Amino acid sequence: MSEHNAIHVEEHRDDEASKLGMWLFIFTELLLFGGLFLVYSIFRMQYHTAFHESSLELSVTIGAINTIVLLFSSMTVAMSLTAIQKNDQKRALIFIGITLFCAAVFLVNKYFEWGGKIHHGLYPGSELMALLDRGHHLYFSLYFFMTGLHALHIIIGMILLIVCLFKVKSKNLNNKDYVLLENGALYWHLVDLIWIFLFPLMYLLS
Amino acid sequence: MANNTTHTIEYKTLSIVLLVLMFLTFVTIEITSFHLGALTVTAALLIAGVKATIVMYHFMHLKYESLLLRILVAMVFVLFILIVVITFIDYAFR
Amino acid sequence: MSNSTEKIEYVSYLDHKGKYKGLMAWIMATDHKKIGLLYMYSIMTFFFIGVILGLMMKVELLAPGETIMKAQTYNGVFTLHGILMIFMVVIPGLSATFGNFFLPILIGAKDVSFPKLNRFSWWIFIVGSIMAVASQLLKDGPPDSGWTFYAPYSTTTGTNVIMATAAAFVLGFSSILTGLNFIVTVHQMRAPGMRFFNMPLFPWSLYATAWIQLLATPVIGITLLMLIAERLFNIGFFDPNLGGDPLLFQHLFWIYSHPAVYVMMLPAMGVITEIIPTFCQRQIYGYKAVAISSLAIAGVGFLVWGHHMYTSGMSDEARWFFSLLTFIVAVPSAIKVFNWITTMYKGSIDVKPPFLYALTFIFLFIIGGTTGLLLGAVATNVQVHDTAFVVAHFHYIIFGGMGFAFFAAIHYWLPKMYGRMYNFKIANIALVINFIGFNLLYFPQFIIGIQGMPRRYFDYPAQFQPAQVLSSIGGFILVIGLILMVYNLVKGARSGEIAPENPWNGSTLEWTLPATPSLENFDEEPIIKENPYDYK
Amino acid sequence: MFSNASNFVQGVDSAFLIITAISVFFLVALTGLMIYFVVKYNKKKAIPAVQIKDNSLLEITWIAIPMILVLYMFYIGWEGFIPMRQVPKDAMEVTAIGSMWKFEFEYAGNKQSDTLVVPIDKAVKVNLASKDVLHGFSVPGFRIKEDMVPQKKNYTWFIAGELGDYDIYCTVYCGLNHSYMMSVIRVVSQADYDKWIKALPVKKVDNNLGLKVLEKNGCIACHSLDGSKLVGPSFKGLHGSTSEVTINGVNTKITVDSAYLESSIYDPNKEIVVGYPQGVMKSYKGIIQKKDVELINEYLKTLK
Ligand code: HEA
Ligand code: HEA
Ligand code: HEC
Ligand code: CUA
Ligand SMILES: [Cu+2]
Repeated sequence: MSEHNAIHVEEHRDDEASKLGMWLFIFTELLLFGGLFLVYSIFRMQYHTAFHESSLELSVTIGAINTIVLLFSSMTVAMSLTAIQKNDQKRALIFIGITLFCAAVFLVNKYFEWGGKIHHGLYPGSELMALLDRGHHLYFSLYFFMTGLHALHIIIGMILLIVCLFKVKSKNLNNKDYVLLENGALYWHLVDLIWIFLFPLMYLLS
Repeated sequence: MANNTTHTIEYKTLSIVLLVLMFLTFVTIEITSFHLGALTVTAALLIAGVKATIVMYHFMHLKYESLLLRILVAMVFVLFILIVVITFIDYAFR
Repeated sequence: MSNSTEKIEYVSYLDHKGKYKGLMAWIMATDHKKIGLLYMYSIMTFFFIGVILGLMMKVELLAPGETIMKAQTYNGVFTLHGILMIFMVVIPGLSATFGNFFLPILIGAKDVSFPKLNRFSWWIFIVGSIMAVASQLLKDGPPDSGWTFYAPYSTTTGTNVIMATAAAFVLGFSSILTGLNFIVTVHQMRAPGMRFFNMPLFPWSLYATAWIQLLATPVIGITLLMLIAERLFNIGFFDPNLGGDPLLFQHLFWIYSHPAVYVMMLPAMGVITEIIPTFCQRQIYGYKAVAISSLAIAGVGFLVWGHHMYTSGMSDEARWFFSLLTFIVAVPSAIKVFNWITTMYKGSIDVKPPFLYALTFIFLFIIGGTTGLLLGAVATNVQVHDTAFVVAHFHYIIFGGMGFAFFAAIHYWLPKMYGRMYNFKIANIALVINFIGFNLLYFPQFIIGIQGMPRRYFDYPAQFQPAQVLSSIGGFILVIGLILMVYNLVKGARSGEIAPENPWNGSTLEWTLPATPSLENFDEEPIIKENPYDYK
Repeated sequence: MFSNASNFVQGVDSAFLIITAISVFFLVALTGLMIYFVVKYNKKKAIPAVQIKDNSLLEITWIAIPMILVLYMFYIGWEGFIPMRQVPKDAMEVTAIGSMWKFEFEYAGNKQSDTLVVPIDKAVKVNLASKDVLHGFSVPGFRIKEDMVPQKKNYTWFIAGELGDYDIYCTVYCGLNHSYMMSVIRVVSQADYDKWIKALPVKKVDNNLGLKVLEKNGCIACHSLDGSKLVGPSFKGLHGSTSEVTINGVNTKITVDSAYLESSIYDPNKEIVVGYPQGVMKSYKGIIQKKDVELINEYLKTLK
């Protein structure tokens, strides 16, 4: 980037704009999952009992643990922002670290949950799936699709937060300029928001 | 242009919010163990809605954002609900 | 390098020297004006390919039976034609080209809010386009599902549907980012003192459009992802033989694709709303009504998607509900037409090419729109659904509407974009040829549509031949007109007369700038006036 | 004024006429006004433009009038449509089955025909079904159209009012030969109808399980059982014969055995039969189970 161009861009540093942009991006993510929730609710209405039965196959305990982990990480990431605003670099690092750790725990949990299913031959495209009746088939397809997409978002969120972590370390992210962390945190809360709906729909409503 | 206008939220507030959220999660799990049919679904979704609102309001600092942004967020949810309801006009009467 | 000299000395954005040279200077550009031009060149290229495909279909349809291609080829051709024209030409069409170029200028800003994101959206637009073209060349053969990708045919055909859907997904992402950028720009970058209701109406329509892009596109994104997953893993969301529901696919598809037609139309209306007042030397009649009807179209437009599915087996309740909403969304369009025409009342009308293109737009748009009403009424829709009538409807409204608005916009803003002027006489002759060719091409399709000729037919019963031949002749006349027009524009842009700052005596902000704006548009902060049509 | 081909023509055509009339009125009036303004207020006349103020009354009028008009259009459109969903109780039932790329009509008593023959002046309910993908059942002469959706019960009905033949088109794009998917409705007198239906033979049912699999998956659309060449090679005598195929651009001869069959079904683009297009047949991996492939195999052996 030429010096001139750099000025051209940086002149417009506008945190309000970045934050609004992030919110708008979150809107699109909400509607992305919204489409899936629509599909879910329609199939749930049509195959009521099958959905009911299939959801019994999921472990509420794992789901509940993951919910708590995510809620907790949402809080810690919010706290890291508080810390940065108070110019408390060390605490900010710790809080981001905890958040990332929670994310990892979530993924490990998910790994075991999926692993169990796959081990039993239950995964999209498997022979077992093809033998299931329509309702069960759809439930598990949706389960893999929705949680899979959600896990992908967790990974994206983690990458964002790791970038923040390094920037905090190098003091590029400080109490004067922390919009990146703000946006990373917003994105992380989005992941949490979606899980808040996924959890009761997938695990609980049986 | 105003930069760094975000309100600082105290650690304590955030912790309390977390406790409330945990409590609501617990309530959802308990409620869904009663089988009340459609009522359970409604209750679970309502609580999820409340939780989502709390997350947005406090964790996502919506409480301190402009009225405009709050309206926009509400608009997105209303739009989504409208789309779902209208789709159900087809499915519910088929 | 110090920035201060630049601020004082005027350098046209076209001559501005950055770090990169040659082609790279364009690819790496973050200037909204250059990105607008990049979009324009790429869209023109795709339009050219799409037009050739359209003409191939017309040649094939000259006579019943096989004339120049096989059925499978024909199916591939209309699919690519549709994908190209919809996702790569008309959806980015006006907003990414003229929107990019003029939105910041019209609101008194130096650039969009996120210039790099803007450049990035163009990059992925190109990536998506390359993918769409690649889907033709890969091993399994060109996709043949139609641009609507209806399941379960699209999930079972052996062709490259995955590549085509992935391309549409990427193109959608580009569209979302453009929309996001524009919304933030309108909220944050308006010149100090400019409130929402001091904005000209083109930015208003872009703003409404951007919301549709932002909120509707993710729905098709997820739908296409599900389609891809379904093909890869036989999941069965949409294939009834695996337990899914093909109507659900149609719902999801049109939840996006109906609002998308307003992504095409709203900016077109915005352009017309700029052109008419300029050439009538009048202020737009009913400023607020036009601004609000843009928002109304965007809002209600989200809720009418089911009118593409009247015969699909939806519940009867849904059929009347969607029909009712469809009719309601037509009213704001009517309001705009009335406002445009009233603006001409007691004006001082200067009949120049952009204005003539705008009038042609209104004429064709009324035909396209009112045939939309015939499609929106359930009983008549049952008769003409999925026939050539629908094909005629949307070509009238997309090509006749949005396409002619695009042409009007080029003729209007070319002097500002290149600082040169084209030949008026040739422009007018080209318009007349276009007008004749266009109507000859598509009007016969209304007739055979009413008689029952289905769309997407490679072959047809002999009774439809006379109309098809007329239609094909119209196609060739139209080619002549368009080639003439493009020749005139290209020649004008490269070596036309040097244009004055304000050739049309226009009264919006862009005409206060030098014939080609400088890199940052406004070397001094513009003074914002209460009335957006008061800059003279 | 309107033809009496079916009981819906009047409702649909009058809606069509009214909406068209309103549209043409607006088109002509607005275009006329545009041209008039261009001439009257032309710049050449050198009369300076007058800035007129917004007039709320005017604006409300032109919101209200189109509103009323569109509501009226909605109403007549709906009025014309309602009867299409109200099948009389005593209607005769026929099932129309769409499959790639033909229509079949099943009458009571397990009789099957490829044209739809119906008696005049009698209500006929057509149940719509599809074996593979979406198809459309469109009879322009009767003003009816409804999609044929697999696994879903759609229907349409009509009372034919005039003797004659009426085209049926498939209106939903369904692949290669979509444009050849046509049939006719033949409206005849009650007496002729009775004669015809009596002469129609009862359909033979072949209960071979392999054939069932072929039918269920729509293979028959492209592969004939009688040796005729459709989209793909015929199944007749296929098993045990030698087939010339292209593998990665190299031509070789292959004996058709169960292993080859399986690979043709699961990975059809691997070996392309010479003289046939590539990419037309999709892979049935995950759709047809191994044991069903076995059934197909057994069935093909019997097709000499
Ligand atoms: C730019 C794109 C665009 C726009 C703006 C529109 C605008 C409208 N469209 Fe169109 N439409 C398409 C693009 C577009 N359409 C495409 C691409 C398809 C086919 C997709 C496919 O299947 O491949 C389609 C298909 C389509 C269908 C489905 C057809 C079928 O498959 O059965 C319907 C049905 O209701 C419909 C209706 C309408 C209506 C009511 C409007 C209205 O918004 C029109 C409003 C305008 C006016 C009304 C004219 C101006 C007003 C006046 C002159 C005053 C007089 C008017 C009154 C008294 C009200 N359209
Ligand atoms: C923007 C949208 C757009 C545009 C502009 C066009 C343009 C054309 N279309 Fe369209 N068409 C669609 C969108 C569009 N189409 C869509 C969405 C479908 C549905 C696909 C589906 O069913 O899935 C469709 C389907 C469709 C069909 C129906 C296929 C079927 O159902 O069987 C036909 C049939 O004739 C057709 C013909 C044409 C022709 C002849 C043109 C001609 O192009 C118009 C004539 C124009 C010219 C002749 C221009 C010549 C100009 C030059 C040569 C110079 C240009 C150079 C530069 C710009 C640099 N199109
Ligand atoms: C859309 C058309 C289509 C459908 C449906 C279809 N096929 Fe095919 N099939 C083809 C074509 C075309 C070929 C030749 C090209 C090739 O080998 O891929 C072919 C080739 C074959 C061959 C190899 C024939 C030979 O002579 O070597 C077999 C076996 C076969 N198909 C079985 C099936 C079965 C079983 C089904 C249904 C489950 C089926 N096909 C469905 C089009 C189709
Ligand atoms: Cu069957 Cu088209
Ligand atoms: Cu639509």
